[in-house]
Amino acid sequence: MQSIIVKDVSFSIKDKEIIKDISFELEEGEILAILGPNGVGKTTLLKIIAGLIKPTKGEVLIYKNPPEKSRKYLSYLPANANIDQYANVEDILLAMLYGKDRKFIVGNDDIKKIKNWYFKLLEKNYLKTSFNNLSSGEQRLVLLSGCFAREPKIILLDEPTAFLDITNQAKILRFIKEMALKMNITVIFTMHEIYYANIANKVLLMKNGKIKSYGKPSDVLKKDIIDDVYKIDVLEIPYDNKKIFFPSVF
Amino acid sequence: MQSIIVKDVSFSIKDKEIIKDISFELEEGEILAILGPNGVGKTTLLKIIAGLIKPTKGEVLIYKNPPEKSRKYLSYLPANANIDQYANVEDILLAMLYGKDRKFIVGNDDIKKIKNWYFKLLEKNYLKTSFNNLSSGEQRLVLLSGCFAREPKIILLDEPTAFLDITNQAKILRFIKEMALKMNITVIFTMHEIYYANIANKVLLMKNGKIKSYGKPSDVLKKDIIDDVYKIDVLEIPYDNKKIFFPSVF
Amino acid sequence: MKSINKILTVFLILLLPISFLLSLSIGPYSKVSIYQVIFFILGKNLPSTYIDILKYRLIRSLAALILGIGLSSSGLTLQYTLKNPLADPYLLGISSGAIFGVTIAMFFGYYSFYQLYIIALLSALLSLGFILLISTIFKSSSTTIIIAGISLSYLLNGITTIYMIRLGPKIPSILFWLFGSVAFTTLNTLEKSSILVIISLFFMFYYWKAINTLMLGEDVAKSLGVKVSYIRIVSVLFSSISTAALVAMAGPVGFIGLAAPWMARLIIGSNFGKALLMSLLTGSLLAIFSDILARLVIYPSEAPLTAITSIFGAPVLIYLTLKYKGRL
Amino acid sequence: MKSINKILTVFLILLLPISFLLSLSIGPYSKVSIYQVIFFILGKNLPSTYIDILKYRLIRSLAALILGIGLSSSGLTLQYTLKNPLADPYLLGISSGAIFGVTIAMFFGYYSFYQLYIIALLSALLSLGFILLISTIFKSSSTTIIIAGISLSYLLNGITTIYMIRLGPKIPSILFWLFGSVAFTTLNTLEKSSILVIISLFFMFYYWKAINTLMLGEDVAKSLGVKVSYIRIVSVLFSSISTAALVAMAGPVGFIGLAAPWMARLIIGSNFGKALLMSLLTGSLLAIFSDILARLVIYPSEAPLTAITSIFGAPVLIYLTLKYKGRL
Amino acid sequence: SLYNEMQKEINNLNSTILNLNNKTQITYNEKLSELANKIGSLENSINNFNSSVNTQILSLQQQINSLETQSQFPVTLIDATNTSVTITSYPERIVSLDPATTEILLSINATNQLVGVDNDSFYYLPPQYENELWKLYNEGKIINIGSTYSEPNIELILSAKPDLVIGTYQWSFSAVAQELKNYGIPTVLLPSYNSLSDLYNAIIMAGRSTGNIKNAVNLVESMSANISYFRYLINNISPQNVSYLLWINPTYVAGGNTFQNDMFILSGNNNVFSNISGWPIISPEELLQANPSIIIIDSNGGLINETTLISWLQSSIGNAYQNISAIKYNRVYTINGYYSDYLDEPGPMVIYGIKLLMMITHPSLFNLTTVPNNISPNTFPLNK
Ligand SMILES: Nc1ncnc2c1ncn2[C@@H]1O[C@H](COP(=O)(O)OP(=O)(O)OP(=O)(O)O)[C@@H](O)[C@H]1O
Ligand SMILES: Nc1ncnc2c1ncn2[C@@H]1O[C@H](COP(=O)(O)OP(=O)(O)OP(=O)(O)O)[C@@H](O)[C@H]1O
Ligand SMILES: [Mg+2]
Ligand SMILES: [Mg+2]
Repeated sequence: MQSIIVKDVSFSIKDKEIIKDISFELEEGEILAILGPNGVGKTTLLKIIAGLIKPTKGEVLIYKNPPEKSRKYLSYLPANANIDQYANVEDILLAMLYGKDRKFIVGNDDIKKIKNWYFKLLEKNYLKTSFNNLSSGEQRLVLLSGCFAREPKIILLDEPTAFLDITNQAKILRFIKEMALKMNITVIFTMHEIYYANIANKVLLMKNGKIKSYGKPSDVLKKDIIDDVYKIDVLEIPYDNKKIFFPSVF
Repeated sequence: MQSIIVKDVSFSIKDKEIIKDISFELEEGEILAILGPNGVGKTTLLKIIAGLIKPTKGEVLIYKNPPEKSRKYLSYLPANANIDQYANVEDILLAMLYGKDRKFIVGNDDIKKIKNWYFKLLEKNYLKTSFNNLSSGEQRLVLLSGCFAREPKIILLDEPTAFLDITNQAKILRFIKEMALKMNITVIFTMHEIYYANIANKVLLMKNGKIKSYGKPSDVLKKDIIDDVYKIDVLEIPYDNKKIFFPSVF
Repeated sequence: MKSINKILTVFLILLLPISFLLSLSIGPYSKVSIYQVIFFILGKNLPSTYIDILKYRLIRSLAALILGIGLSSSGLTLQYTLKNPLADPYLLGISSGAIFGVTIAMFFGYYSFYQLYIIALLSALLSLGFILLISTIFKSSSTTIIIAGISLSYLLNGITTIYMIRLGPKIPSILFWLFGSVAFTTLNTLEKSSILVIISLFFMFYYWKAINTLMLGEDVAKSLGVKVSYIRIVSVLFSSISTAALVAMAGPVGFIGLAAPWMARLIIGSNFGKALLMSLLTGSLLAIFSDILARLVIYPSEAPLTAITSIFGAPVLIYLTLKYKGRL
Repeated sequence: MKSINKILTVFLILLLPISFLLSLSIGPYSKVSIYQVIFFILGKNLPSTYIDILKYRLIRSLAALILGIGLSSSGLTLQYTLKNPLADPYLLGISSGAIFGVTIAMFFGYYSFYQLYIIALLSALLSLGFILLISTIFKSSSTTIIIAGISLSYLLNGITTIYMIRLGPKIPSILFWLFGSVAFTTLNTLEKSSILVIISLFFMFYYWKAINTLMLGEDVAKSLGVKVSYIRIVSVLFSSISTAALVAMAGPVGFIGLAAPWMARLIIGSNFGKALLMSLLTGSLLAIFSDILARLVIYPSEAPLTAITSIFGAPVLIYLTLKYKGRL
Repeated sequence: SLYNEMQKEINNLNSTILNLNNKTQITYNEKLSELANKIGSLENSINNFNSSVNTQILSLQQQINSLETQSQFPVTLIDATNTSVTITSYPERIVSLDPATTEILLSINATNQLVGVDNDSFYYLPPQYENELWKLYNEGKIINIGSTYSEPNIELILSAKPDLVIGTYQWSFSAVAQELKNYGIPTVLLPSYNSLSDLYNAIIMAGRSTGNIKNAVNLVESMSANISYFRYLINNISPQNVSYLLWINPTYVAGGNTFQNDMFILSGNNNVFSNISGWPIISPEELLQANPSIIIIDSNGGLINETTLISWLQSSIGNAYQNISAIKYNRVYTINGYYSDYLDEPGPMVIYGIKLLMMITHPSLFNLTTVPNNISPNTFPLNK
């Protein structure tokens, strides 16, 4: 069953075309990695799918509905969240349950749920701490645990691995994979670590606001394509029947 | 000549020890990479070196002065900057020149300087655009160009590669290396990409707020040490007489 | 919530009935005191003057209660939705609208209290209409709404001043509208205003979870299914209706709508629901105690309520601010 | 800066001398009009009464000029350093302090204008002292400073009100201190206040680059070598000194200190230095034109300046806000 | 034209008063005949019991008087806020809400009915009234219900158990009326005085509602007689351009549509600021332009005087101030002592105020050769 359909989506601000003619379809439980250089339009595309901005052309359907109607089934992690800095972690997580929690009251089950997810991702208990007293990585983990706690059918993650250490990166990626497989959740994430895109079922590589290549990771993640998109002579290191791509820094 | 001396630095908030007994010394033109898991105290250490917070014990000397007296020679990139969102890029870059620019007026040479660095890092001209209209990566690049434009003697970068695509990651790392070599600038950066730490002269690996290992990249970046610090069975892929470390995600 | 805060909360809850009892017992007419109140409660017969005084104090106390509840909840709601700690219920020109209407009405010879009550209410709602227009038509950000509101408020005050001068310095006739008081609230206006305040409060609680998500930033809130512009408009709407009803009833009593929400947030933290509940407590206590003091400080005259809320509330607020510095 | 803004800037710069000329030409003493002003400039001999009137209007226009400059620069500085678009020069209780002092002085029988000027100045500076104490001793954040300031301001207003009531029918003499006007500025008070305003302005410009870095957030600003707490205190200090001098000279003329900075920021953008320059222009134009209107709208009476700045300034501000919506 | 209007107004009033008198007369006669019967039978018993005749008659006379007044009740009247107020019986416990009302009540001899007055009545009335109030207060006959300048204290009003509350219409007072209505206390709001006819109306209304209509009518008659006399005096004189300053720097003047404006007209003068209503603030330039030939300053209890005026003018418009006729010809007068109350408090005492103004502005009418600049009860006696 198709969970997300993106049809001919374009978006422009004041004559500036930011993304153009993007179409793809995802089945339930599929993972899509959106890759592309800085400023190519990944975040914009994600926001359009989340229904935060309206495309100037085309449409997005989530389980056959426009995104505005599907938000109960949706979690979205922005790259830079604009959180009230004095709020404490528990309040933030409870607020992130909106629409999936008890109405009007804070239920014990809601608190249980957020605690459960919180402790899956973090070790130390910062639930009563101000959000701005956490380290960058901890902040990301808190927000990710909030996204998961919603038990959504669609998860949209803008650079979920940013600021995370390698252990946490692996943990998050494994969670994503697991949830997609076991609970049939559809996941879209953006990322700059090309190798990680291998956990996805499909990869969408963008160039200049358009789709450069779309397909299975093994089809898209090729040196020539990457060289073209990133305008770089990338290092390709085969490992475990996948490829690690690295820029040359030495 | 020693540019940075960190002596027995500890920092705690309300009895909570965040970092403990950290000491090291850097020569002019050296690059130090601070690594460690999330919440280990990397940002805290960097802020102490930048003089933004006072250590509860120990001291930091920058060219023999306390950090407060050395800020003219110092650039600092925070992990999450708290920039006035309606400010435009040019205003932000000019403001970042503070102390290194003309007093009281905005000199043409100042504008030239920031433009010069801006266009070294970014292609498109967003100088008159609001900062919050830029993509995450573009925002990081703008702030990095501001840090470089100060032409400092010390650069402290908190996760400079976060949100950057691989091309820009490489570009920034090469800039760092180049500036350290050619202009004798001392650089400290934090990062989660272990492989990139190889561009540094020294690596400081933290665990629980303390130094786990300190030395040349080749001495510190070893599987057993990393496994211990990150509590993970890391994948070690030798490449080009260095080692790439990856968490296993499959 | 730390245990110290739990104790504080319980203390404040207990303080409310005590304050109410005090409000019934204390007044310039010293023959009616706590004993008479107790006699009355015990069903003893009292002289009719005593009963009149008790009735008067009861209406007045209820007015203070509803005033405290209404203003602090409105202030809190605006502080959350406009994301500005300086937001108070009068920020967007609601009270200026009411006073404007009343001044013009007086200029054209309307003087009956009840007429003026209705005029104040309607003209306050008219200013609200302007703000809603700006908010919806121009799809405004919080800052735009704030600037438009504050400009409207200054504009109306300006015109009011000019008319006030032309009314001549029959100062007493305007003082009520500059200071505010619950001393003239009648059962009639209390009823009407209470209904509006309670309806507004109902909606604030009804939408509390949506308003609460605004702390996550607009994008995240939207992604959770919150219609951010709608919630902003609803918040402005109901906090202003409540404010309009209260201004019409008791004039522009100040400081409660600013201080009580802050007190609540400082004590209880950032969760909107909890802060809203707490603000009902801080607001009503501030209002009731201030009203008691208003009867006493410049005996035999009544002191203007705003003056007392300020003199009594400001030190409390400064103390809380410095104590819970970390929360700001 | 887009070219449309350049044109606007040039237009505003040209408007300033024109407004000044108008201010000299318009007034109730109709024998002195634009012709006499021109004759005077051309060096013709005029009757001494005419010259006296011109002198009076000159002092008044200069007072409006310095008022506009001082209030808008102070407002802008506070808006930047307290990071709140609602900050205005009176936010921290400076004018409340002045009025408090004046009321108490009147209560004890001091009525000489010059005495009151000095008292207003000193008591305004006293409130400033309190704010600085809070800011330095408690190492306060912007929000703490704002809450402390606003509480102080309410507290003082409250006490003032109580005393005002006790002054009874002598209220008219205080009304000036509630509304503000430049009609009663004398060369003596103008001189003293101007000096303080200009000194403050000098420091604002002296520190403009440091204040400007606050847009980068505290951490980055600090890392650049800006002593953030020091700059915050300096900003509060000088904007308040300037405000105190102006309140003592002309009473609490409102809206300019809030609206003129916004107008400047909307027109010119976020650079503090440019906005500060522009705010001098918007502030002085708003003040001078309002003062001219104040002489005319309820002729032959003087209208309170605040009423006119609001009626005249509010529509301009709302227009600019909607036009440059993206900047907010 | 204002003058003519006033005349008409006064005539109207006089006819109403006559009507009222007639009505009163009729009821009076009815009651009297009833009473006459009683007296007749009483006379018999006096003959029968030939003791303490005089005292009996005296007490009966008192009864007659009170019956006479009570026969006027219930009274229903439309007060200044267009509200119909019914006073069911002769009010014995009256609360006054402001000094102006208190002054009227005292001057129509409702003194013994008063049980409460506002705080300001104790401080802002001419001395004889103030003394009277303080005496009543010290004897515990009246209470202080608080200052009208903030809010009348409802609770204290209730505690005085009034059967009538009277004030001058101001909005917060209409709030008081609304409030007291809920406790069954009739509240009458008298017109506030922008003119003398308002004042007459107020006095009559106060008389009717308190059962002192006769005194009220007498008072109005004597006032209008005085006014007629003043009018006769000023018949042939040319009006002076006067300005009355209530405060200097900021300078408040009496404008048009104020009772002071009326007082100027009735004293044969012309208020230079009559074209703006109320009590406006003016600038020095304004004063120069208006150029009054006489300036009268309210000293506010000795706080300001001519020197204040001149130093204010000089500091702003320099020597140009010398062109103001009043200053040039030394016709600036400062009102001191309780004379201020005559000019500031709109009440029956305005008659003295008008006379005072006349004596200052047209001394020749009173055969005065000089007028001191400092006008006080000591320096410038009113009688003569
Ligand atoms: N409101 C706006 N006004 C003008 N330009 C905008 C606006 N929003 C986004 N852009 C531009 O659109 C482009 C795409 O932005 P987007 O954030 O989608 O990039 P991205 O692919 O997520 O980049 P990154 O990898 O850096 O996060 C950028 O060049 C950005 O400057
Ligand atoms: N003001 C504070 N109050 C309490 N705890 C704090 C405060 N500031 C930092 N911490 C704690 O100190 C620890 C170290 O934080 P720091 O930001 O230095 O970590 P980091 O190594 O930079 O982590 P990351 O990789 O996630 O950026 C964290 O656990 C954080 O929660
Ligand atoms: Mg992005
Ligand atoms: Mg960090």
